[in-house]
Amino acid sequence: MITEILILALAFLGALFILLAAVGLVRMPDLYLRISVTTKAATLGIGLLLACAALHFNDLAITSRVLAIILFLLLTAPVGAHLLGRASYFVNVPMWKNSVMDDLKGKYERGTHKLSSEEKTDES
Amino acid sequence: MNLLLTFVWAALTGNFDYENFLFGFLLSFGIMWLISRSSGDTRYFTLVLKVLAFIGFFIKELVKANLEVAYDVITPRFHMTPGIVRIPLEANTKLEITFLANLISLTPGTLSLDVSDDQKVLYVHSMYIADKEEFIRSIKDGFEKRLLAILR
Amino acid sequence: MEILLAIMVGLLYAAGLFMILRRSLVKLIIGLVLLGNGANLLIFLLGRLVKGRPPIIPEGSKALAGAFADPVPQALILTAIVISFGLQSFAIILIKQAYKVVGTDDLDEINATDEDA
Amino acid sequence: MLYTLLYYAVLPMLMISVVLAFVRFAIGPRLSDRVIALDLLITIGIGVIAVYSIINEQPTFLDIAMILALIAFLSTVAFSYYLEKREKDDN
Amino acid sequence: MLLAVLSGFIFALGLAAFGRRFKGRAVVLSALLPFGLFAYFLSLLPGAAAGQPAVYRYAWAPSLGVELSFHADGLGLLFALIISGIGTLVFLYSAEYMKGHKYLGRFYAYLGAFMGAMLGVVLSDNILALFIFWELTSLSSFFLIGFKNEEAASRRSALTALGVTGAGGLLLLAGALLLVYVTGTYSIREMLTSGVALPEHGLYPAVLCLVFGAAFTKSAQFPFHFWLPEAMKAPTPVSTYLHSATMVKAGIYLLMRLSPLLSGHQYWHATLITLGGVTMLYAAVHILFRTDLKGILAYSTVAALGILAFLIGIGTEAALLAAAVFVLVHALYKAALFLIAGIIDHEAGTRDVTRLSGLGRIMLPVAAAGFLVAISSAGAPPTFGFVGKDLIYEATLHAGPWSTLLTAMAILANMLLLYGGFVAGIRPFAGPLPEEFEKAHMPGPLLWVPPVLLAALSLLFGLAPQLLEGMLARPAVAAMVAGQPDFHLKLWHGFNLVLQLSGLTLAGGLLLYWLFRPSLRLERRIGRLENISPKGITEGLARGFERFSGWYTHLLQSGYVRRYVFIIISFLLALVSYRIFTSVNLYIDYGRISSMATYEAVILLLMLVATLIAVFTDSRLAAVAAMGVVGYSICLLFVFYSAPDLAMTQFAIDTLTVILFVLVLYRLPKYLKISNTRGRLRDGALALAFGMLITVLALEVLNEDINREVGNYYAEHAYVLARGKNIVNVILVDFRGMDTLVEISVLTVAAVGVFSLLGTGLDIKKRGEK
Amino acid sequence: MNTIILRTASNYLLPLLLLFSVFILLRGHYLPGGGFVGGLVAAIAFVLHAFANGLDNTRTLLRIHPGYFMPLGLALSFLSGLAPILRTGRPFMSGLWFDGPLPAIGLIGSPLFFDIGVYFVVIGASLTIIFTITENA
Amino acid sequence: MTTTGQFLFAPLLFQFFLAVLLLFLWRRTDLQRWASIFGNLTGLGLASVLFLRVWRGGALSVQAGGWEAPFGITLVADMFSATLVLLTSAIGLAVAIYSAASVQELRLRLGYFPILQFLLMGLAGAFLAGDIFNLYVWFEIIIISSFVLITIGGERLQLEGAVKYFTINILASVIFLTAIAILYGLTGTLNLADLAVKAKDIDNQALFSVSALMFFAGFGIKSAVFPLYFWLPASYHAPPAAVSAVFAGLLTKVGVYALIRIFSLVFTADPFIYEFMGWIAILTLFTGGVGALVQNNIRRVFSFFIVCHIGFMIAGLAIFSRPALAGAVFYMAHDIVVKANLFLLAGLIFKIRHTNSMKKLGGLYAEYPRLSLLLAVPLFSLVGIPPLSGFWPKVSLVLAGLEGRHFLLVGAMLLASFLTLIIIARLWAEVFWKNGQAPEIKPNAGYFPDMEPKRRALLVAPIAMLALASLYIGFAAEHLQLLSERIASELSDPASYIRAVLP
Ligand code: NA
Ligand code: NA
Repeated sequence: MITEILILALAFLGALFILLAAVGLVRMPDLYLRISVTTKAATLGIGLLLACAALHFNDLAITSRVLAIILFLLLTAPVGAHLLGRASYFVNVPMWKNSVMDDLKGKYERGTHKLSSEEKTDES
Repeated sequence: MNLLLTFVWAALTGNFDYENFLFGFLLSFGIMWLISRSSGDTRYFTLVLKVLAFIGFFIKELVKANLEVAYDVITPRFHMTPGIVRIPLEANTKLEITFLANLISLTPGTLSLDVSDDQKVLYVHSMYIADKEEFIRSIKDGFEKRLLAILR
Repeated sequence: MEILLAIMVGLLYAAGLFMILRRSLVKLIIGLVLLGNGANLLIFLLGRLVKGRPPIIPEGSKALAGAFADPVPQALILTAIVISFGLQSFAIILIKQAYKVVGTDDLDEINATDEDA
Repeated sequence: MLYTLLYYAVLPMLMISVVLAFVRFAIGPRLSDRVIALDLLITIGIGVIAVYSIINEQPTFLDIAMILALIAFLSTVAFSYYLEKREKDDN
Repeated sequence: MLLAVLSGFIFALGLAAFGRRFKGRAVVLSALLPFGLFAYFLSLLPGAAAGQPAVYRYAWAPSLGVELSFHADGLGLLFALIISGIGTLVFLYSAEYMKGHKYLGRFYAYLGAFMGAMLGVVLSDNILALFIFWELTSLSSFFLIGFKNEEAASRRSALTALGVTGAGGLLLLAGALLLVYVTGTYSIREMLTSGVALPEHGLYPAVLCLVFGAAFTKSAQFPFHFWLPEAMKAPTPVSTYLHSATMVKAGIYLLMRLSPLLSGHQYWHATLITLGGVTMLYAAVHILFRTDLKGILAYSTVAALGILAFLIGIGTEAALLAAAVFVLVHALYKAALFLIAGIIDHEAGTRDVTRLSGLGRIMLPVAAAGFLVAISSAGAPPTFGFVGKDLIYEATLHAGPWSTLLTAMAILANMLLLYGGFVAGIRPFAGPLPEEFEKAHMPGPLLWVPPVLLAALSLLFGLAPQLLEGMLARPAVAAMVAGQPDFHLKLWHGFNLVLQLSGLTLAGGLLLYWLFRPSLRLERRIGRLENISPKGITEGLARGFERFSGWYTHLLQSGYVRRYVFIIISFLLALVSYRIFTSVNLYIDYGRISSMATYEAVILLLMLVATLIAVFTDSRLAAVAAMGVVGYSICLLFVFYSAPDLAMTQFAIDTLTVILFVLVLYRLPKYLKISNTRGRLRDGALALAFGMLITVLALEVLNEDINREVGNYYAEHAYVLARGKNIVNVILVDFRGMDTLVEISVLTVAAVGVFSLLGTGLDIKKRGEK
Repeated sequence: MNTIILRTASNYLLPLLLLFSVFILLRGHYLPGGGFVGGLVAAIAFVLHAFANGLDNTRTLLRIHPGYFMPLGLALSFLSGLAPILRTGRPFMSGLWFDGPLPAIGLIGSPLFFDIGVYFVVIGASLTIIFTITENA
Repeated sequence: MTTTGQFLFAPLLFQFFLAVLLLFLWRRTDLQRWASIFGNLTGLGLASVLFLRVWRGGALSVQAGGWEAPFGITLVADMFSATLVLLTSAIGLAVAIYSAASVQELRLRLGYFPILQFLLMGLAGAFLAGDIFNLYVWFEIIIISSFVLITIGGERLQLEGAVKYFTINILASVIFLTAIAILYGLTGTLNLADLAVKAKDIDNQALFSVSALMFFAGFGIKSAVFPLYFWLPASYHAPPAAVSAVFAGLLTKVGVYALIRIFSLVFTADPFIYEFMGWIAILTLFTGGVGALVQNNIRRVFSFFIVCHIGFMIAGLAIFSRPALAGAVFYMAHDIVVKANLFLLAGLIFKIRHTNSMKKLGGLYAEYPRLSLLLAVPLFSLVGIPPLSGFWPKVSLVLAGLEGRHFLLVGAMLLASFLTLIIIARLWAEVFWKNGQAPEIKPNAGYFPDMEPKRRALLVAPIAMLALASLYIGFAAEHLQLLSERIASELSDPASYIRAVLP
């Protein structure tokens, strides 16, 4: 009974985080913000839902499988977010109009995508 | 690494028998042999356990930040001040940088965009940059410091 | 459910066909992919739908009893999926190469082979 | 109770998320938006499968979730590759 | 007898192999072959006359009804003797005429094959075998007419001849098979004796049309005659052999042979009399307008063929006798005239009758022969032609109600034939010798002996027609009529009406010869009518058909794939919907429909919208991503409906496909805005209709019970016998492992294909750089 | 793509995915999985590696051209089908099992080898296709 | 399971073995040549043994994996299948020899021989399949191999042709798969013999015959009947001659085979279908013939002839009497040999003159008299000049048509024969008779005149071999007719087939 309540609570929470990510995805004004919001919220939500399954089946094999999935997600989700954000920056996906700064501007070498670490480069 | 993979194998099959471990060991040995030829450094996962511990800490952070963002998402007006920030790095190995960057990405509201080619600077997109210096410090003192403590 | 799925299958066929009837090579291939999906779903549908009962013999028993999904259509679809993958990859390369050699994505300009020379 | 609540509360929430994510997918406006939406869709799919496996008492479905988790990220990689490469070649 | 018929082919094959050594004396000796055949057929005559003809049977393809069964009765032997006899002379003649020709071996090979084919036609009892040989005559004549194949005109006339006779041949095939179907036998003899009253049969008109079609084309009856004058492009020996004496008579032979079976109905008689009559008059008049020796002879041949058809149409015993005799008469004099024309051409270098004269001073024997055969063709006594013509008038006079008209037609035709014979056989030799021909000289004996021989025979048979009576004429006629024919062949019948008509013919013909001069002007004048002549009309039709073909082909084979797809799907749609709406009882059995959960509805909705996006978006990448969503939705459906393996595979493959697209797409251009609204609407309508069809089909199938025998067997035996628990996997690797083995081969080939397709690109690039 | 984050991650993902692919392959006879999916996952692992490290590095890693996996797999499947004919004279592709299960792998029989053949063909084919495209793209 | 049944695997597995072997020999193109030639020779031997066994002992069947029908996959060799497998092997050998001499080294290095072998394996498999889904799978290997072969070398013309070939053939596969879905949904079985048995028990016969129409459309595209043929003239002239020869000889025949098989075994109840097929045959005969009339490229002429002459086989199926089926089968055998040879011939002409345009060709007779006579054999066999091979089946077909009172169909057959006659005669006149010019000399172009005698012989040998085969068919027509009649009687009595499969 207690596990059942625990499962329900976790499941509910997980679904809520996912819903949050989805709402964020729709509402956020620019791409980088959308990436920011979704990747983590969803990862957390999924983690919780999977944990429910592990609790429910209460089987070592399944628990280890769930752990493996979570591990994969933690490993891949941020990398995917990073790749997409970076690529989007290359193709000039604009930032929200209220953004306060862009330290990355002008740091990429055109064509090769070499990124410099200089604090101040020629601003244009 | 080999042991880790063996462990993962056992976990996957859900069978911690002696034979299964042996088979998993042989299998991951084979895979390691296949792979290690290309990448030079072999100083991997001796710190596996520390990493797992760190993950525990991280989940706490994750939930906290999530709530923060959730508030902004749900409320009708946006309170955010987003932007891209240049963060100089103390971490210098690839593994350290990758870990740091991924953890930053996983934390809500921040996203690692890229690492400079000389591996000295990390560019991060963040939702809340009230004060740039303050933000940089929170990253360096929070994540980077803890992470390096574990990894070094 | 069957009715809606049948309509969906019909729609996939329609969409695939419509894409094939366009002039762009890329659309042609997308159309073929959609058609293939439609055909697979059709096999699935006509093998009759059974919810939540995969054809896997549970641990401890020697045969499957009660209601279970028909494994035959599943095996057929699996084969068909893999085959379509092979064909589609080849198709994708074909359009790439055709574009490179012929210089157009416009199917209407690929008609030299029907002209007598 | 577990079944009912999962079925009538959790699953619908996930479905609303699916719809929302898909709205982003449909309106775009850029490819990147679609990719991130796609990524979220798959992630939600993992969740749906997890819930579904509990509802139907079929742990085997978690294996599918595992495959999804492993591979989903690859399409994101591919699309990023595309964006970057295309931009590079344009210059 | 098999050897006799096939010897021509064997000879031809031998020449094909050793053609290079075929020159000099060997050529002359080759005439021994037809001569031997001639002798052999002569030896068969007594048997035929005694009513016990030689028979030979060889079952070639009995299950197809084809036997090589030969039957040497009087009619067959009459033709066989003409074929081998004239063949002997033509072989000899050609040895000189074609001397030194580069492809002499080839020429003789064709001739030999032709002779064999012709013998096969006239001796075969099996109607399909007859057809086979018939087609072979067409084919060998194609090669003979086109022998001077470097000349475009020669090739064209070979094609014309093959076209006309080939079409006729196909009609013969149909006709022969229809006869087989109606009479139930392949043997002509059995058909004749089967007692089937064909004229009363419902298919009689069809049979008649087909047989006439075959005979008229082969025997150059109006309006199919035009190929024959064209065929004069062939070397003269060929014209002699094929286009006067033998091949053109194949149609006549066919009519004669089938006459007992098919005659008796007015369709038969009226058609033959009318068309034969028209042919003989039309061609006879044409003689007047020709200046080329061979042209004149060609038209006079057509006219003679018309007379033959006309006689067969009359169909009385007298008429058939006249026809049989006239076949021989004509063969003798016309072959001689052609040979003479060849000599003139050879020696004087021209065949223009307006220029030729006086050659008799140089080549007296030839002139004598010419004179003899000319009067034979004129039907003047004491030649064989006179006998023939008398029989013709005898036949027309007793032809029933129309006899006066028919006789008049025959007289007119004969007058013109006389004119033609004189122009060709006498005119070039009479009168003064112009300067241009002074260098001409007497030809070698191989050239002049054959016509002289033929002329001598014309004279001999004229003086003593009874020589032929018992051995040849009577058995020949016997083959065409019921009962024993009763007649006597004589030169002199007494001073009767027939004789008076002969006199009239001679007088009229001679008058024409004196008064009328062939001229180029006239020839040109008739040339202007070419467009409305049968030849012109046929060529026009052929051109029209070709234009139509081009239009029709390009209409369908437009080069646009999407149009092909459109047609194919429209076809399928029309076909299947016609069947569904006419025969399937449409309904939905709601008892079999399962309820639907909201989440499924959401997934379906997702799929729907994603599909629409994939179709209508302007961005290719968005389309690819949408396609991905469709695939992932399907994957979820598979999860819901108990197909975990499918879900996994679908997902993995969908991802790989998206990757592939993405990797390739960035090299491709953006979508072009090219389709118009109307086209989209039309395609959309078709696509939707097709989709609906599939939906309807699916729903109807779902109304039925499915037999789960196979699936249940697997469920029961997967673990016990195949030792696996995941039944889908067990099916893949065990129960239906064959499929999988082929499937991985498909994958391999696809991969190799990708490799080689792009590999070529690399190689081409490298080559370009170098 | 020139990003150390991806490159580093992929170095860990590759062995993980490969391991996982073998896992999926071997359990296919009992639970969802099998040669197809296993092969696809393995292929995807290498593709990911290639995305991150460049094709040449992945090539060096594989040492042989992935194309050779195909005839190898085909031959394996073929032989496993042929074995029953040679051993017992039963028809092509009849199941031929060793007695008693082997630890960790389960029952060994010709269908298993058949599935392994499938696994290799799928790897070989997918990689050949994707690598060829990548190097020509 | 008797050992004779087991033998059924031999030709098929040998083809597979050879294909894999050739893949292993990837870089050794010199070895591939010989492996392919000797392998196909062996294959021909195995196919002959199979043929003889079936001839003596009747239909054979074997269950892959030993699972009894309808649970496993059945392979069946009745006389029809065995004959076609034999012909496939013969064409395979001819093409292997021809390819060894003619296909460019570049193409060989891209896997030409292995793919060709996979194609031949697919063909043999399709002829032996006793299971409708297994048939689909064999079709797919045929399709994919033919895609690869049609594009191998990657020239513009090839790619353009491939796009059309590809699109429409995939469409055909989808239709085929759709039809299988419906069939399985109705009957729950895939085994052909089992389907034949269960066909009678289906309540909704109307729906069943609708699925038959879907099969007709799917196979109709493969067999290139009107109005589904467009892809064929658009693509068959594009690949190397050796490839076109296999395509021309065998690919469309697989479609015809499938049509004959299912419409004599499974879907026999609906007279509408046969009536409908009659019209299709008429239009196919007409459209193909008319199309060939207006072509100038000889390979395109032959392509349209493929379409045209498929009409004869469909006509035989439409009449559906025993003699008609015999005619169709006979025509099929004749057509396989002759069409393959014609495309080899076109390739040879190209090697000699470097063009396939009738306008530009000429003078072959003067220059190569003996070769010309050899080439005349397939040309005039195609026409059906008696007693060459094309003539005999027409006798059966026309007679059967008359007996069934399909007069329009007979008319169409005669018209098609006439058009064939005219077109081939004109082709002969243009290509062989007309004065020709030698082509401009391009160095290293791999010309026939420049070839060493051994290569020449390799090039001409398969043509001669196939010409001999068609001469044999023509002059010993009785043999093939007896065979065709036996096949026809087996086809019109499905019980024997069913007995061979279901115990
Ligand atoms: Na095909
Ligand atoms: Na084909």
